[in-house]
Amino acid sequence: MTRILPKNKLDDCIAAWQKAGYSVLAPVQRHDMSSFDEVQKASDMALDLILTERTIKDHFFPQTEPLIKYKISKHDIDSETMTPPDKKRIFFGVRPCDASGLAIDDPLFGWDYKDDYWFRRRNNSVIVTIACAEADDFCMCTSVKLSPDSTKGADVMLRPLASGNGWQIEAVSERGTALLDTVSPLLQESSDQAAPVPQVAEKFDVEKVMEWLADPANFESQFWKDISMRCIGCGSCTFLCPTCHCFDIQDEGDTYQGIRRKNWDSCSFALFTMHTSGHNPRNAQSTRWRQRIMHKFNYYQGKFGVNSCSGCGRCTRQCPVDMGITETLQAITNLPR
Amino acid sequence: MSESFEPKIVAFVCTYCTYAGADLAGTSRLKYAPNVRIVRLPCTGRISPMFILKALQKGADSVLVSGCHPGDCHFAAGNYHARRRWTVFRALLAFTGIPEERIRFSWVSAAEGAKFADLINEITEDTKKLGPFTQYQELQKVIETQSSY
Amino acid sequence: MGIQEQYRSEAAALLSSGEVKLVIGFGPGSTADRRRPLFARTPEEAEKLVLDPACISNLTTYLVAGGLLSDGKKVAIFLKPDGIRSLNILVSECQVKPEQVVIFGYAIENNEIRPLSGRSIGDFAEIGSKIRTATPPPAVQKEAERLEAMSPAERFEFWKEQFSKCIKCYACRQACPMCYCRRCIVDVNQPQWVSTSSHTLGNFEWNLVRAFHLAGRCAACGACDRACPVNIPLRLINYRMGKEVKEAFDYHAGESSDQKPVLASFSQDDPETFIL
Amino acid sequence: MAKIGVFVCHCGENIASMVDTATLVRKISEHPGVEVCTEYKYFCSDPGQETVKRAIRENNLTGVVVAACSPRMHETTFRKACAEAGLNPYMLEMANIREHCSWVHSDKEKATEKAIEITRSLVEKVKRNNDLKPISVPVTRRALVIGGGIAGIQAALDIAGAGREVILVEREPSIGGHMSQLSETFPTLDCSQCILTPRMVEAIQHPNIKVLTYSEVESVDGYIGNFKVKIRKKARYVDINKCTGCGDCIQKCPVKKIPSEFECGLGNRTAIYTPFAQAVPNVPVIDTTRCTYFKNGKCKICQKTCQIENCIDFEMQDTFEEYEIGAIVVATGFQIQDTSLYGEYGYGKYKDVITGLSFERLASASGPTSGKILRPSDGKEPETIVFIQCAGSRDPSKGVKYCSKICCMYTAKHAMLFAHKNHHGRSQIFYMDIRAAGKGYDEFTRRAIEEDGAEYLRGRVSKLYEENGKLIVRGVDSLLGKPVEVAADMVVLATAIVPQPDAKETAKKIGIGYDEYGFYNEAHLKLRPVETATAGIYLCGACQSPKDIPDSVAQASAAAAKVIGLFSREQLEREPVVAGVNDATCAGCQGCIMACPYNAIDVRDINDRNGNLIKQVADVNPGLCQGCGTCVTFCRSNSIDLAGFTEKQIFAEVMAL
Repeated sequence: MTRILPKNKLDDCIAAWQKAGYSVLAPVQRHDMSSFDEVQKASDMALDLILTERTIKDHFFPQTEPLIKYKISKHDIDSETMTPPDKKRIFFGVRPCDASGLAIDDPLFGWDYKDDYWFRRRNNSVIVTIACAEADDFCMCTSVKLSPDSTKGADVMLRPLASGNGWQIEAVSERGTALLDTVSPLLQESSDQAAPVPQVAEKFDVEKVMEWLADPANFESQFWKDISMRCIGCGSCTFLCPTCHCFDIQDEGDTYQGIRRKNWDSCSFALFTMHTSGHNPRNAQSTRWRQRIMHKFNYYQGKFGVNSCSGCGRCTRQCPVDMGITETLQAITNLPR
Repeated sequence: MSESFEPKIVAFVCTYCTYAGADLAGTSRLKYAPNVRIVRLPCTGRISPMFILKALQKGADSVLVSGCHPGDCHFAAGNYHARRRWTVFRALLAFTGIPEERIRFSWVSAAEGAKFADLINEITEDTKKLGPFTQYQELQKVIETQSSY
Repeated sequence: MGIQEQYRSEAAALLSSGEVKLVIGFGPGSTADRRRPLFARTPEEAEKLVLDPACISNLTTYLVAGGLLSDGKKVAIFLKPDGIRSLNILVSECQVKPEQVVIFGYAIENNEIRPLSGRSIGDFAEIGSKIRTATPPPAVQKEAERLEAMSPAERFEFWKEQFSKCIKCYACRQACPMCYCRRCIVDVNQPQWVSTSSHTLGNFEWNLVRAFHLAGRCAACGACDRACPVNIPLRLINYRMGKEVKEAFDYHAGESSDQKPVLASFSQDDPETFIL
Repeated sequence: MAKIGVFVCHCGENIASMVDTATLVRKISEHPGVEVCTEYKYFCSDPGQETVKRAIRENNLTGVVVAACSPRMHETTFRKACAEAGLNPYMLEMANIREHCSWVHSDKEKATEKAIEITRSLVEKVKRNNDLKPISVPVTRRALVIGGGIAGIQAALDIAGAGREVILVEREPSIGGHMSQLSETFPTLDCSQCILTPRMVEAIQHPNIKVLTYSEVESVDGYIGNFKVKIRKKARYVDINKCTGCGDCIQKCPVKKIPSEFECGLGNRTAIYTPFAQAVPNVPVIDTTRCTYFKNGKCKICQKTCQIENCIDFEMQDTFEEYEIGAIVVATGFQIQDTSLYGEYGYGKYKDVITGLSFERLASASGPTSGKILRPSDGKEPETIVFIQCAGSRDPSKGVKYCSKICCMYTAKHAMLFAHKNHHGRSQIFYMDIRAAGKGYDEFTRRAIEEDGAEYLRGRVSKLYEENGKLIVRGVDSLLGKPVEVAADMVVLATAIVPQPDAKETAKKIGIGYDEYGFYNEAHLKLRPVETATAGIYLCGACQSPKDIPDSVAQASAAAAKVIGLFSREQLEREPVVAGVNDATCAGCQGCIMACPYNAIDVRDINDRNGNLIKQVADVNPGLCQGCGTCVTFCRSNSIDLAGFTEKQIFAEVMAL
């Protein structure tokens, strides 16, 4: 016997959480785009999506975030730090890859300087993951040693029932346990079986990839030029990636006042490494694509012991020229050794 | 609309015709609404659509773009180029919901001080009727506040 | 011999004779229904070229990629009519020398590939003249009309929602063959006309500037629209700009390669009903 | 760090009465970067300017804003003051708080608020101004005079007399213009030909004047001191260098019944013709629309008659000549209005209703009647002539709004001439007012009335019809308040003076402005009456507005003085408000090149060290650039900018509003 959350209790569940002071965010399809956004009822949710187009990263590390408000006067600049609100949030229906992405990024935002913006939101959030019932051609979680039912990054794990009537529900962290306590009357004990987890084939051998990347001889390999020739240098893969975390600090304002903001930035952009002098150490798209792969599967691993990829496959799924991590890592796997 | 609403109007004008026309309004002591702020450019050809967007961001409720009558451009053809740009930019603004009534274009010659004064009064009155351009100004306010999560 | 095979062998011949240094075409994509750009530098690589109705991208984008044509050597490229139209614009804007481009023209009609005869841009005058009479996709036209029937406030709300999705990844810009600037205006920070932040205001500005810069220069290939990862209906705004230059100035972008840019030219009789 | 000085002028009471200058000074003093802010009664006065200069020196100011009148008024004054204090003169901005603020508002609080905003935004602009240096351009000391009428001839002679080269272009086969058609001229009654012909000859013989007749200006490029003018020399079919002017060809030409334009249709000319006997040059042209050879491919009698080999050349083509020109005088003259639009006057319907210009031909000794006033219909001498003044002028409903200025005088002259030639003749003149301002003019009209019996009837003509060989003119004598009816033998209409029919096209070609009618705009009606808004282009004669001969000649000499003044310098200093290209970011789309109204932008190759082409970029010629900034707005990548109005400056200005 396991505890289940029946589908017909989901509305009550949301209501209970809202009563407990939470905002509930779930996959929604709005304005021709799927993303996580606040919901009021179960019918607002788009839980059947394999994956939302946007990741939940947006709600922890937004695309643009005000940091400091400043006012300029003749002899002074007054500034005021802007902090994210203390708002309790539940992310319901997060896919394991997206949840993993948060866990992958935690060490980055906390290793030297604890990024208050990230952690305040992390600490105020409960991640309710739903194991995948379906995968598509682009899914590659298994290739990065995760799985369609991974609990990494999750506080509560849901597994869809084969009957389709609800989910097996299990707290996988203290925060998760606390959350379930708020709705325990709505949960039932049942022997219903969970739906089978989809088979996601391994598309590349990540060990072999890491080994190849680690060899300094390959840094200047022609391989990078050939594989990235198609890349048009947009930031779509990085901005839709659940783990990409580069940002830029910009001051925006007029003569009298302004706001210092933290904005997403992308290693795909030529300007990312452009020096004031005009010199650009990554002066070709191939070096930028190499940086992205190296960062994810070499540098990050070296610093934090984990690869900066959770296998969601969005990079390929949304790429205007059908590139992506999978193709590159497949190619590296298949390189003659 | 509240009685006290005083619209902010930004005018981008060429120095040879409309700026001079505004000067003439001054020397003729014609009275007009104090709501307009004039930005002087050498020619309408120099007036970039970006100016209009920035004026809106800075809270302009209406924008006026004005220069020499066709054929009278001090720079021979600057106003003809400008006219094309305006046609296109205006269509773009209209299509994205920025009301045409808020972005006005005119030819005011150096001799048309009265036309300038009348025009400013007319735009001020019209803008008072339209009310503040809150829809756009709201976007600026959003920037200044922290996200709700 | 099918058209795919014919073009493959012609491409291989051009490469082996050294007439072209590169063939830009299509190869198999990551899934059965995807085709991806393929760059063939050898006759062997040319054998991997694919041409079928899934080859919908506008490859001219790659012609203006940094320095490709600066050595004066020739490049062959697979182009649909919209690509030919883009090429016309690029030639008229001095970005591509027509003699450097060998065209493998094709059209997709009723889910089939039809070859277009001719190999250099001058051979495709007919494609240019067809633009005058071409009708826009009915879905686009209908949606644009729906928007135009709205009140300005409603339209503003529509675009506000659409633009609020924008993440400033600039996929629209990077995918567009006309966005060949070495430095885009959004990357100018002194002064910062377009806020780099992707808040709705910054997104509004970016999208307006992008559309304005493409007015009279858009070949309606749809690359930006397809590239947008957050599904902003850029096609609508491009269509509206195209319609404006057509109706106001009888201008049809990409009609020929010696066209004058619409915003760098004028007629004394241009309409001005809106000017007070 | 910017150290800006702001100087708030009271302009006596002009500003201070409507703008609270104390508040303005206080607010601006608080603005970042403002080092000094003071107010004074008149900053344009000597002590005022001294204050500015002292402040610049004592505070090492990096920029100055004078909040006062329009920059059009005193920008030059304060730029000079800045320069004298060691500050680059372009580090100055004028905040116009007078014309644009105190004079046009009546709410002091709002006007003050506006003045603060205007000043602030210019402080932000001036912070971003750059040191600019005036641009020197060479002056080509050769003038082009367009139009070979009396005005053009006079201007050409004056310029040539000062030792400068002149190209005089006339589109008709001969110079002389309308003046050559006139009989005697008011108020002295000298014969027009007698005073004009020597001038025509002087012009063509002058070593400094190159007369190009039967030629038209094709295009004008460039700018003051450096115009490039292309001239189309229309094919005459007669070699101007070979022709001796014997006139045999004209004698023999079989096509003889072509109404002569010069004679207003009252006489005929041949297909190969000179417009009039004293034509300068005395070289005929072939009218290809009438010539039998050109129509039917056969004839060539003129060629056979001509004793000079290859002088008449039927294969001749239009040719083009290009000249480097430093200044242009436009003297394209006028036309008379087509009077057929007045149906009630019967012009075109009745042969004996003629225009004033036709009357000139009748009265001219060299005219079709050898100076006898005869009716065109039957060649009889008229007894009674009715003159109708303002036949088109001062009539907003059908004609033109303005006064044609010369008609009062020439009508009086016509009446006088008629009286002199026909002692029993009666002249009856319908008029609105007699406008006879000018030296000897009023005396002249009095003489017409008192000595030569001209009868003036104040009123307008409502109807004109023919009855028993007489023209019955009905009108109202508004002084008597009674209808009048006159049986006339001839009616002369004082038709309106209008611009040349192609005046607007010509203006566009040359690059000057024109009014609603097509008369050319002077830069300032009172203070710069012979200059146009385009530097280096001047006006004289009736192309600017209707004028008589004395005024045309005076204006021609004035225009010539301007040209001579310009030509007194080898170099011209120009405002450094010019565009410049950022090579690094220019994408080479060449849109700016196409957009530039002055062809001031060219392509420049950027090569690597080995001479291989990397890319092509736009390149502005600062000598040609006039600083309109059209290119800046066109440039999508912001790779071209305009000194004095840079993107940074305007951005700051707008963002400070």
